[in-house]
Amino acid sequence: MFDFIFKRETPEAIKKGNKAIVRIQRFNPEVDEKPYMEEFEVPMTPDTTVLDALHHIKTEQDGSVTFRRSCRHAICGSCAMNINGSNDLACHRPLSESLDYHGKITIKPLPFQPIIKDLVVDRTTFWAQYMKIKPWLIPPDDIPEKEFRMSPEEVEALHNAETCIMCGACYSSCQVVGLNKEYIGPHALLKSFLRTADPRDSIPGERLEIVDGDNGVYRCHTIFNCIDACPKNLNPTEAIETLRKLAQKRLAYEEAREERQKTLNEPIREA
Amino acid sequence: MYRSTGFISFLLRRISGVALVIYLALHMWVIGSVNQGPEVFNARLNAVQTPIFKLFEIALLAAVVYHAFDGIRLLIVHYFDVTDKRKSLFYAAFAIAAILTVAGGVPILMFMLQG
Amino acid sequence: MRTFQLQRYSAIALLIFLTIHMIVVHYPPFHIDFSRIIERLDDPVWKAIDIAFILAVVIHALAGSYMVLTDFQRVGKYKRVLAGLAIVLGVWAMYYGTVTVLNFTPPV
Amino acid sequence: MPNNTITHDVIVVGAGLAGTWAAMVAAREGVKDIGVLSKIHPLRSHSGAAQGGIAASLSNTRPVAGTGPRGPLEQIPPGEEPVDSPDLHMFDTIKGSDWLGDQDAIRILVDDAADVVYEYEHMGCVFSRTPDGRINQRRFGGHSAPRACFAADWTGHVLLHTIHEQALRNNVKFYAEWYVMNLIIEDNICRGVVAMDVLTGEVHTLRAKAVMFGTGGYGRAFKITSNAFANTGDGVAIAYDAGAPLMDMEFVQFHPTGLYRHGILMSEACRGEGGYLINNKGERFMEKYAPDKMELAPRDLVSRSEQTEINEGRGVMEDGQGIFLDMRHLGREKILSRLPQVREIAINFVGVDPIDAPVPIQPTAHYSMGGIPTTVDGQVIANAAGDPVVGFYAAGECAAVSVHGANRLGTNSLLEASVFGRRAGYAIAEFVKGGAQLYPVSGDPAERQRQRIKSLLDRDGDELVEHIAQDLKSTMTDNCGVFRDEDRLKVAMSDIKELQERFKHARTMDKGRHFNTDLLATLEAEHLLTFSEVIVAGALARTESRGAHSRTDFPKRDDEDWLKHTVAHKTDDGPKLSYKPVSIDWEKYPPQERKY
Ligand SMILES: Cc1cc2nc3c(=O)[nH]c(=O)nc-3n(C[C@H](O)[C@H](O)[C@H](O)COP(=O)(O)OP(=O)(O)OC[C@H]3O[C@@H](n4cnc5c(N)ncnc54)[C@H](O)[C@@H]3O)c2cc1C
Ligand code: HEM
Ligand code: SF4
Ligand code: F3S
Ligand code: FES
Repeated sequence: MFDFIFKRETPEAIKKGNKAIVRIQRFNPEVDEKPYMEEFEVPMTPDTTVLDALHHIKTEQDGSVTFRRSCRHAICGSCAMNINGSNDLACHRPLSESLDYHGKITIKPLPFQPIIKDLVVDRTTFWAQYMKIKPWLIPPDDIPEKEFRMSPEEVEALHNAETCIMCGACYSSCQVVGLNKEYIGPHALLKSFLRTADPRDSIPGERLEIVDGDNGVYRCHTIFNCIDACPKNLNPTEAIETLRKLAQKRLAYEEAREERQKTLNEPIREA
Repeated sequence: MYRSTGFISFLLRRISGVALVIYLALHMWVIGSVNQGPEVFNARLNAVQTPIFKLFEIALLAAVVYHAFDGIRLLIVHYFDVTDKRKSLFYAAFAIAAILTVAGGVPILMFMLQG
Repeated sequence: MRTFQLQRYSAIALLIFLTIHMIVVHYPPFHIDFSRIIERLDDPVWKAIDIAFILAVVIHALAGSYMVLTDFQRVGKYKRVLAGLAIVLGVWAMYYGTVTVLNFTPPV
Repeated sequence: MPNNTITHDVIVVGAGLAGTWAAMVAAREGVKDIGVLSKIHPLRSHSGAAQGGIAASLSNTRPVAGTGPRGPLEQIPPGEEPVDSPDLHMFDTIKGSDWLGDQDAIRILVDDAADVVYEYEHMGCVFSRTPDGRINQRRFGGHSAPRACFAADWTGHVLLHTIHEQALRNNVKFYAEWYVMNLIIEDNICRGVVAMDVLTGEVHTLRAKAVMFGTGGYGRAFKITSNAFANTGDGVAIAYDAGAPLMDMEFVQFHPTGLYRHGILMSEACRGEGGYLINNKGERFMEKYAPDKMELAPRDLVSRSEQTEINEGRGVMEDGQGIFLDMRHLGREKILSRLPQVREIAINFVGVDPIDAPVPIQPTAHYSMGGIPTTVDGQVIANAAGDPVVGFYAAGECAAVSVHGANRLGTNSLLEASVFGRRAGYAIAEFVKGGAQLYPVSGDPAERQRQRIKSLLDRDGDELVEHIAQDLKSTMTDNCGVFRDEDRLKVAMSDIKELQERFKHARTMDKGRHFNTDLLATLEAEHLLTFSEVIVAGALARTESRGAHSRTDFPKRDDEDWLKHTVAHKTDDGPKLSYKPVSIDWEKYPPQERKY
């Protein structure tokens, strides 16, 4: 942040932009007492991603550098980590755009979760909260031969939540989670919104009851970090706000849902 | 750690809120004594009329104003879909609070210096 | 009604009361003139407004403190104790405040 | 009993669509005790990366009359003629497979398609919709009707999350981050697996009445690939090592539109929605190769066309190894609504916004047609004669039923993983409820794997495992890629043999036990070396060109000699090949010339 004041001489290769220095927080609880930072120098081209850099380090320099990854194009949610102080997916982030004035990038594991090794964190509470909100849809008993009819608008309304890849960037950016792991968390509340808002779901009331508690939507203090952190540009805060409002008129919402479900098997009328 | 506007606003809101609760307790302690006779009341009032308390008063003003406008900002976020404007909203609330604090604080300071 | 809503509604009430309070008590500034307070508090309408103000601020302060404390996971276990405490404290504060306002006798 | 033994009624390895469907269905059918092992968290499985869609002949949309094969689509008003049918789907699939697909399996695939898609929908999958609320469908390469049901361009993602959630709802137990190392087959009866809990590094024996593999594809054997890091073909290598055969391994699909140098997939939907392919002269070169279907010809054909353009010097980018995918004419709105993810990928990885500029692409290893041979119920077969391996099931990309034959059509594989995963689930439930028993395991297989790990970690050669893996990928891409010939395949074979030798001394850098991903990479490299040999052996033997297997020295398809599946068994002197006839309905779908 104050780099422009403390600007020092930058190494030639880094000035030319074909080398970068990657600072990684290392921690192996088997041998280390506490986390420490380690620097690696990696080659860089304009299309090198942060994940590429980590891979280069792992395969050429130090195989014990540990991180999760799989798809490498921002869809599997494995590689969320804390890059230069904010959470992001390593795989979709260009290295050259993440460097400071010294050609350095700082990578740490996701905050607020216990570290297993280096950049790998223990996500037990993350998944426990996911389970708590019952992420599965429960369709009505009367299942048609073909599809339930949903309007393109109804589908569109779910897109904010449907593309969540459960990477946990939001969860680990929220200071409330830092204080209290019993808080359901933005990821699970977003998922809960997805199910609650889906016209095909038949237990919206029960869902609202689950999130309508001290550790549900009311624990969110509207910090907005979850929006800033989300690599898929989703908006958990808005979902939480919506859930809060729905929770206050739960009975009416349940009735509306029952009403909507009566026409689930009929074509949406066109304007 | 995330030092976003959201977090800063949250932190300031908390600090100001807790500070206000403490002030409230103090305030009740002072005003409540009004029915216990003038001596008690004046003693307590005098205890909070020292110059150092005038400085606290400015801090109090800052806390109230910030907390109030941050509260308004939150209420806006709750009832309107404005999460896109989250940064601007915070800056706006902060700026208004800062202006009002200065507007109210300068007279207090002058009052204090004068007497 | 939940703490959350209590806090929002009391906040809205506070916005109104605090504005009034600022104007009538602190404006014009530098004149904490007790005669003014005395005059005002002789009026039962003002007494009612002030009691409502106290109610709002007490609710808001206690709900807020409760929220700040229960945000800590460890404190979460004592939620019920805290809630009980808050109610007792609230009732006492209301009693104290109401008595103060109703019995207000101008200091001589 | 040895220590660290876990038992379940059913063990499923792999939590992609195939594995999760099987587990979910078996649980729903009343099998209580199911354990699903996955080397990565289930939701990270590669199925989630699929973009374009899942095929089913629902006939929900049709081309607007008079706009030609690339024009806009509209919903079919109720009561009007359907444009699609399972029969048409079947024909397209057979033709796409270059007649190597087993037609009995394809029949089931196309007949179950609608049902599976509707079931996804009923379970909560958020499909894109037509204005009257039906599932929207788009065109896809090789399909002669708009048949791909989609959810924008994250279809696989929503399918995977939906089915995973339903499995959770049915109380399936997931073991996330458990790496299966070994399959226990004795006397042709499958008895369990050996797996490492990645977190602790502990090795456990897991016994079960039935084991099902849904371990996904093996695209990671190639340098440029659209596949996730996890797609190292562990399942096929493990099954092969345990004595099960592998079928049609030489058929590896190269997708025409992998992002230049990264290999990351630009969905076929880009072309389905109307994108063009352009060479350095600005020509839409597909005119020359598939005048009818143009860019929407099947993948093998388009990839070969691209590779020909590149080889003849008409490629783009500095090294001439790229081709342009031009979507500018689709317009901003369409790109944003139909291909948002694709656009983001192009921007993030090559810095090109498809709205403003053409995207550089190149063929990328994409899909593994070959795998563990199974019956249409997912039952693994032990030999070309079709005898079963008792208690061993497989489905999805690691299996070869075979519906894709020599070349898979886009959107058919999500369908395959779902249809046959589901069928395997029913078959397993029946098998277990029909009184299957838990067979004993002789010796301590976990201990053998512990020794294997120990010896891998103890090695202190000066070569790194990763370098061997890289060399393997290079030789596979260069010598066993889009175009193949005898000389190059022989080079590949001798390279692999040499690499297998070198691997024996290669060094793993991380010597720790807990969460050792370096060790995993070593085990995966060993698996790559195992099955790559089978790919090359099959490709060398098959002296014809069929589907994705294109020999420049034998450019013609040869039905006389090669209308048969390659079946490979492991022996001490490398893979032993035998052949299995293709199931063909000679009346209805006899082999024809494949022209687009
Ligand atoms: C980029 C891309 C886009 C695609 N798009 C489409 C499309 O639009 N339409 C379409 O029909 N198809 C598409 N496909 C193909 C399709 O996605 C796959 O064929 C299908 O998802 C395979 O599913 P699966 O269940 O067999 O395997 P996967 O989803 O790959 O799952 C494999 C599972 O096995 C586990 N596993 C592997 N090895 C081990 C081990 N040793 N121990 C424990 N667990 C193990 C993994 O953890 C994982 O859970 C696409 C493929 C790619 C690469
Ligand atoms: C103008 C008047 C006020 C408004 C609009 C207002 C608004 C709010 C709002 C909306 C919150 C909720 C914050 C959250 O849930 O994260 C809050 C919290 C709080 N308020 Fe106020 N408030 C006002 C005055 C006061 C006063 C006078 C006090 C002190 C007695 C006070 C003490 C608190 C406390 C302790 C909290 C909890 C802090 C937190 O949760 O972060 N507020 N306020
Ligand atoms: S909401 Fe965004 S940040 Fe949070 S888990 Fe989902 S994709 Fe990740
Ligand atoms: S960061 Fe946390 S507090 Fe709420 S708005 Fe997001 S969940
Ligand atoms: S590797 Fe899959 S999201 Fe980054």
